[in-house]
Amino acid sequence: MLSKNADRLAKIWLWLSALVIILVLLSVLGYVFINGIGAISVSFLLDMPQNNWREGGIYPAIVGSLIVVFVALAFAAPVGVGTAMYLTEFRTEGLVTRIIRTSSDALNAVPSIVFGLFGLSLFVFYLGDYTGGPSLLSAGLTLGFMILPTIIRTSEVAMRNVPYAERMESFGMGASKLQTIRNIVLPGAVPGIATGLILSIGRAVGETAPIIFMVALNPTIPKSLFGSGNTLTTQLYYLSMEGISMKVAFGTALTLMLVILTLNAITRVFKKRLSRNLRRC
Amino acid sequence: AGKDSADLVIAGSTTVQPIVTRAAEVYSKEHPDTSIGVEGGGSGTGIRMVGEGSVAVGASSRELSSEEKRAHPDLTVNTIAIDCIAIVVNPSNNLSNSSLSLAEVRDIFSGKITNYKELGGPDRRIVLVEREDGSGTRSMFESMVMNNTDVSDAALQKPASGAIRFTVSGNENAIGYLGIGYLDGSIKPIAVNGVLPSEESVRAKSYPLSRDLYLITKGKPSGLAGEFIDYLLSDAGQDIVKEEGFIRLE
Amino acid sequence: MDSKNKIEVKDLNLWYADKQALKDNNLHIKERKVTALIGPSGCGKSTFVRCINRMNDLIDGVRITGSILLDNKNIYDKDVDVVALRKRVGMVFQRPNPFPMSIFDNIAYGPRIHGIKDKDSLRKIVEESLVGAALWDEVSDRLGTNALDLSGGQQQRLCIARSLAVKPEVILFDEPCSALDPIATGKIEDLIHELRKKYTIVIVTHNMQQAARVSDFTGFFLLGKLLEFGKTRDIFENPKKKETEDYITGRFG
Amino acid sequence: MDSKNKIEVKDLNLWYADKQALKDNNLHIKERKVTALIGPSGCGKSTFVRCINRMNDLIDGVRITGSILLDNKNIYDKDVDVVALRKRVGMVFQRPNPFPMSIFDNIAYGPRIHGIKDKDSLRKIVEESLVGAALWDEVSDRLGTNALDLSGGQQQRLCIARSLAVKPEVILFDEPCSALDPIATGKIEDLIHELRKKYTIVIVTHNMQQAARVSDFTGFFLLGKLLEFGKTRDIFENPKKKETEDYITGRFG
Amino acid sequence: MKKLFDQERVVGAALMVFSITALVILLLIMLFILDGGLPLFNKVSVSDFLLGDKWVPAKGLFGASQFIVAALLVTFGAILLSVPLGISCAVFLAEIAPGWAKRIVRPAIELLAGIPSIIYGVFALIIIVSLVRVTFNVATGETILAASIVLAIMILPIIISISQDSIESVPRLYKEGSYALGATDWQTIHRVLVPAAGPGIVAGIILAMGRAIGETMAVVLVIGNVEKMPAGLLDPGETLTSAILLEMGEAVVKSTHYNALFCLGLVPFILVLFMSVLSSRLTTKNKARFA
Ligand SMILES: Nc1ncnc2c1ncn2[C@@H]1O[C@H](COP(=O)(O)OP(=O)(O)OP(=O)(O)O)[C@@H](O)[C@H]1O
Ligand SMILES: Nc1ncnc2c1ncn2[C@@H]1O[C@H](COP(=O)(O)OP(=O)(O)OP(=O)(O)O)[C@@H](O)[C@H]1O
Ligand SMILES: [Mg+2]
Ligand SMILES: [Mg+2]
Repeated sequence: MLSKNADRLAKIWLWLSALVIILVLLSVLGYVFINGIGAISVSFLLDMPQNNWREGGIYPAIVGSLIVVFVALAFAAPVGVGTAMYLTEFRTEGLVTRIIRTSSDALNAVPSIVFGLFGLSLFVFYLGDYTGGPSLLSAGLTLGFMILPTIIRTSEVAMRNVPYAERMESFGMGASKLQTIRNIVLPGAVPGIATGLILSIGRAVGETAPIIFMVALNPTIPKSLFGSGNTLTTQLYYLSMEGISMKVAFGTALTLMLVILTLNAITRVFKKRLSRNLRRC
Repeated sequence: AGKDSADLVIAGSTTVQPIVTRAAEVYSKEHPDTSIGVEGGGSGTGIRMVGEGSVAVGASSRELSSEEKRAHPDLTVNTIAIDCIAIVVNPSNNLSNSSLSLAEVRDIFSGKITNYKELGGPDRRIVLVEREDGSGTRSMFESMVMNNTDVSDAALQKPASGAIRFTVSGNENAIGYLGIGYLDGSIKPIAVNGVLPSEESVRAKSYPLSRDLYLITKGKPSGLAGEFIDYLLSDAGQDIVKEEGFIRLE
Repeated sequence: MDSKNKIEVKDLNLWYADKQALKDNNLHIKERKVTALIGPSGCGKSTFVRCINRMNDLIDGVRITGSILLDNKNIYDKDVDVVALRKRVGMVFQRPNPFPMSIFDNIAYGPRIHGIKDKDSLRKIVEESLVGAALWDEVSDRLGTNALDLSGGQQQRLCIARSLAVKPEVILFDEPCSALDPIATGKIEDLIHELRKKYTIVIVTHNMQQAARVSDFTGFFLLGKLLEFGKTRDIFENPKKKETEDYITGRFG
Repeated sequence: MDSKNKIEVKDLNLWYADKQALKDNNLHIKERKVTALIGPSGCGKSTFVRCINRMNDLIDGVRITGSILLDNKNIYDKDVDVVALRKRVGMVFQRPNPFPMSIFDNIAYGPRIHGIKDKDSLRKIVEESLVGAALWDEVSDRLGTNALDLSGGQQQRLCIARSLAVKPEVILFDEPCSALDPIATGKIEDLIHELRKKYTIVIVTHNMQQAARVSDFTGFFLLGKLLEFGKTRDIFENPKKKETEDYITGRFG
Repeated sequence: MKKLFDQERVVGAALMVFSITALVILLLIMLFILDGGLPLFNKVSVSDFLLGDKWVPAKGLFGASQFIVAALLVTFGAILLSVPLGISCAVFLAEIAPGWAKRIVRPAIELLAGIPSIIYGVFALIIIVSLVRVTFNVATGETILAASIVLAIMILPIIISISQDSIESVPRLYKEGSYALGATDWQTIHRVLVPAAGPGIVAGIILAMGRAIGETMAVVLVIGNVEKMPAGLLDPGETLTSAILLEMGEAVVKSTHYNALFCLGLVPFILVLFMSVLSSRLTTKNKARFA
């Protein structure tokens, strides 16, 4: 039968397509792993670079990445979750919500290199007196702008997933809006919000283009947010582009990858909790 | 940032970066109370940053443009090392055993010569590799070699000398140029007018392609910036210049 | 057997955007009596009870005219604190909606938001409320388990207990037995009997027998209008309007 | 009036995961007769008919024991081609579910997947099927419009036409009139009368009168078990079991 | 008790300020990009910029059409490669995959989405570039094709997850209707499920295109960066974003070159905005149909 054979062939193709994707993933992971594993060790992570990165470790890049992500999140998490809360709890659908949502979507669409141009103009040149110019603060804020829409989106979905009926019950018992938000909406939305935040952390850790004009190879540990520094991604870019040390470059890449893998594993845990919550409702 | 007297940030050209980074590394070890940060961004960004005061020192692999001089008339240019541009090919390319005249180099890069057989080599297309528009290395190459002819628009552009080295070392058809500091076993320099690039040939002025590298300050260098530049100009500093593959100042 | 009017509804009209859902309704609800509201689906019963604790305020585009006096004070006056009103007028929804937390926390939710923090008081209130809702015996040994693991009938009673815990004066039941089997329904009816000693109760129901069994007064709604209102016995034995009779005898709706 | 057994169900049990939904069912369905299945909501009627064309295979965690013989061949045998089985045993669902495509494409869908490509043959089949489903007159001038734009009753008949187009031997109707008004219902009942000349028909219905009107045989399900089965006249006039009588007379469920 | 009410007002007002932030940032970005870019047009006409194909900043030539063409070619190539694979994989996940396979493939795709673009770039620079050079026997493997391949890998997760969602939200009834007529799995998939999910899948593809146009790091490393109009997928090229990344650092700030680079940023900005609007239109329309 013709249709039977077509069915069988199609299924083989569908299985193959999934297999191809797995293979692509494995080859990227494997490639970075095989090339990077030789470089990585505890002292690689915790030592200062020596001799222009040809020896020693990548400690400044790790500190720099942490600071940059911290700044990005310190800006974007409250603003993003707050925006989501405003959209779901304080505003009925209308012109205002449409404008906010559209600008958030538009922001999400801005190419990362455009964020780079913007961050350079705004933070380094225009506000340089306050941000310390090409500082980790400037880089963090640029990334914060970039991840804001993701946080708004995921938090809004998480809050909307808290059943309407639960809010009504709470109001019915004489709870105020703030009490309802604190006791019903936020606890229900936490796994979803957390998943969104972790996703954004991953994005902020992994981005290069927006901060490439402010952060480069820098062997120092900044004393403050206003100091200049180094992140894993920009270090990886310069080490490989300048051809300084491919070994250290791959070690950096593997470190970056392990960070992403870990964040990914954490989101899985949250997602499981999330789906469990939803099933019960 | 640079406001604290013990802190110094140097931003700009990635060519100068290895020297500055190494020097900063050694200098901070000798003066543990100081912290010297090094940022990239490129020559243009570095010059503007010093000009506007967001960093104390800018690194540049080219001289100030007239626009830059007009915008920031108070900038001082401090020469700290000499760089020399090598024309390089893949080690398997037998061009590395011969010598080219400057005119031949120009013809290759302008796209007039497109095949190695025109130079007596095998029948293979030439793949040109150059630096990006605005790069100090590139403008130096263009002014010293190209003599007002344009580099062929078929040339691959790379954001850094290391990337040029990477491409040339991986492609037997490729020819490129880079700072002498980037020479290693994976690529081979070509003799120009019969002379290979080296410290001696540059100093003897027999190798034609060399340029200065600069640190830019606002006014005369002072404070930590001044001390650091003095250190770079000292014997110890110039040793670092040499170790990183560049050429010492006289 | 006449008692004080707890609630007086005057000329109540309600529109959902352009659509009128309640038309010129007037009625009195007596203190410590059970008032049943019956009528075909979509006639506005739920809408009506939701007016009494201003839950309709939460719906976009709702417009209300007329007044509802609770102890002679119009709850639609400007200076009324809606939050405090809802504390006085509790509500049990048609579908039980426990919060996704423990049984204990569900019941303690109301007292907590109204400022009770002391563990012992909370424990006492939870026990009293669960006893009051005839659920204590079934759950006393597992107050820490998630309320969503209870059966439908238990969840319904949990929601009743939850509204008792706030110590309201009036409780509005919107079809509290619609999702329950006869045994659970019986339990809730017994409960209502018990509760009427202390609370003023309004109950919306589809079940004629239930209205007859549990209520003192009955109102019949049709197309957003209270068509007939009176003592339950009168309504069921001597309806004045033809529509009421048709509905009660099942010839209608 | 006795005819051949088209379908024989033997000891059929079905579990949804742990929950048993059908228990030890045995029954015979006669060729070119209409067999009605009645019973309270949730008793397993839909589950039962979905066994006959193995639609339950699509649901995770379903386990089935026993056998169903179609023309003396067990459809649950290993070597049975499920796709071919479903071509022989068509199904019309409770809720009409036209595909989001034109009326023509909806009906031509079945013939096309079974390999008919020729335009003229397709056109002929579509017309025959629509005539057979009493829909031709209403839609013949707009076969290209989207099927989702039809009314509920028209969609229902479209789905019937769609299953006629694959020329099945048996048609399973799962409450085909539940969403229809009396006029549309009447049309579909007339249609079933017509169809029984050529097809074996099984119809699930909540409507006692409908079962009495259209069927030759009737089966009464209760809690997953076929409690009583026989000629429709016998079941409605002389039920043997008390539960059947209660249900038919409306005292139950 | 009245106090609570005020507190609510205060919080509401504070949150409103927060939620305006997204709009403010968007406006700031437009402002700064326009401010950085528009002075170009005092020196160069818009048509010379958009249609010219000579980019020689030193001589004041700022024709960007070759960058635009390269960006479109790269995106087109990436879509061509990833769409068939992505939709197949989405169908696989939604319809065919047994539980265990889903549990492997789904996380793999999420991981693929999480890998930083710079890592893709380094991977592609070494592996894909040589693969292309050897396979097609070209002078250099740094080609538009190589960039398309990396981008295809990077946008696969977007296409897969959005397509899978739309396929899974096709009403069950359609599926059952098809099976009941004796259709095979494949017939049901390609005649009913995929067409019904069509608008959602298209929205996903458009979103992916936007991402591809905007991507920088992975592209700049492998595309060769040649400022010449590319003749095909096996030519090197230079996209809008890679030109910015390459030249921004060295350009003399506030020079015409600098202005021109901002204008290069304006192009993908506008393109991608347009695509995201288009995509969200399609998804909402789709939802309305199924509702
Ligand atoms: N939020 C709303 N927006 C618009 N119309 C509504 C809304 N809620 C209810 N309605 C309409 O108002 C009318 C009354 O609805 P209501 O829920 O009060 O009916 P009900 O008597 O409780 O019916 P049931 O017995 O089915 O629960 C109905 O026609 C309903 O469709
Ligand atoms: N997919 C499923 N998973 C688990 N249980 C199911 C599933 N489908 C049906 N059931 C259960 O099996 C029993 C029989 O369901 P079925 O749909 O066959 O009833 P029915 O007689 O058709 O009822 P109705 O008249 O309401 O359509 C019910 O208790 C139902 O809850
Ligand atoms: Mg109601
Ligand atoms: Mg059913």
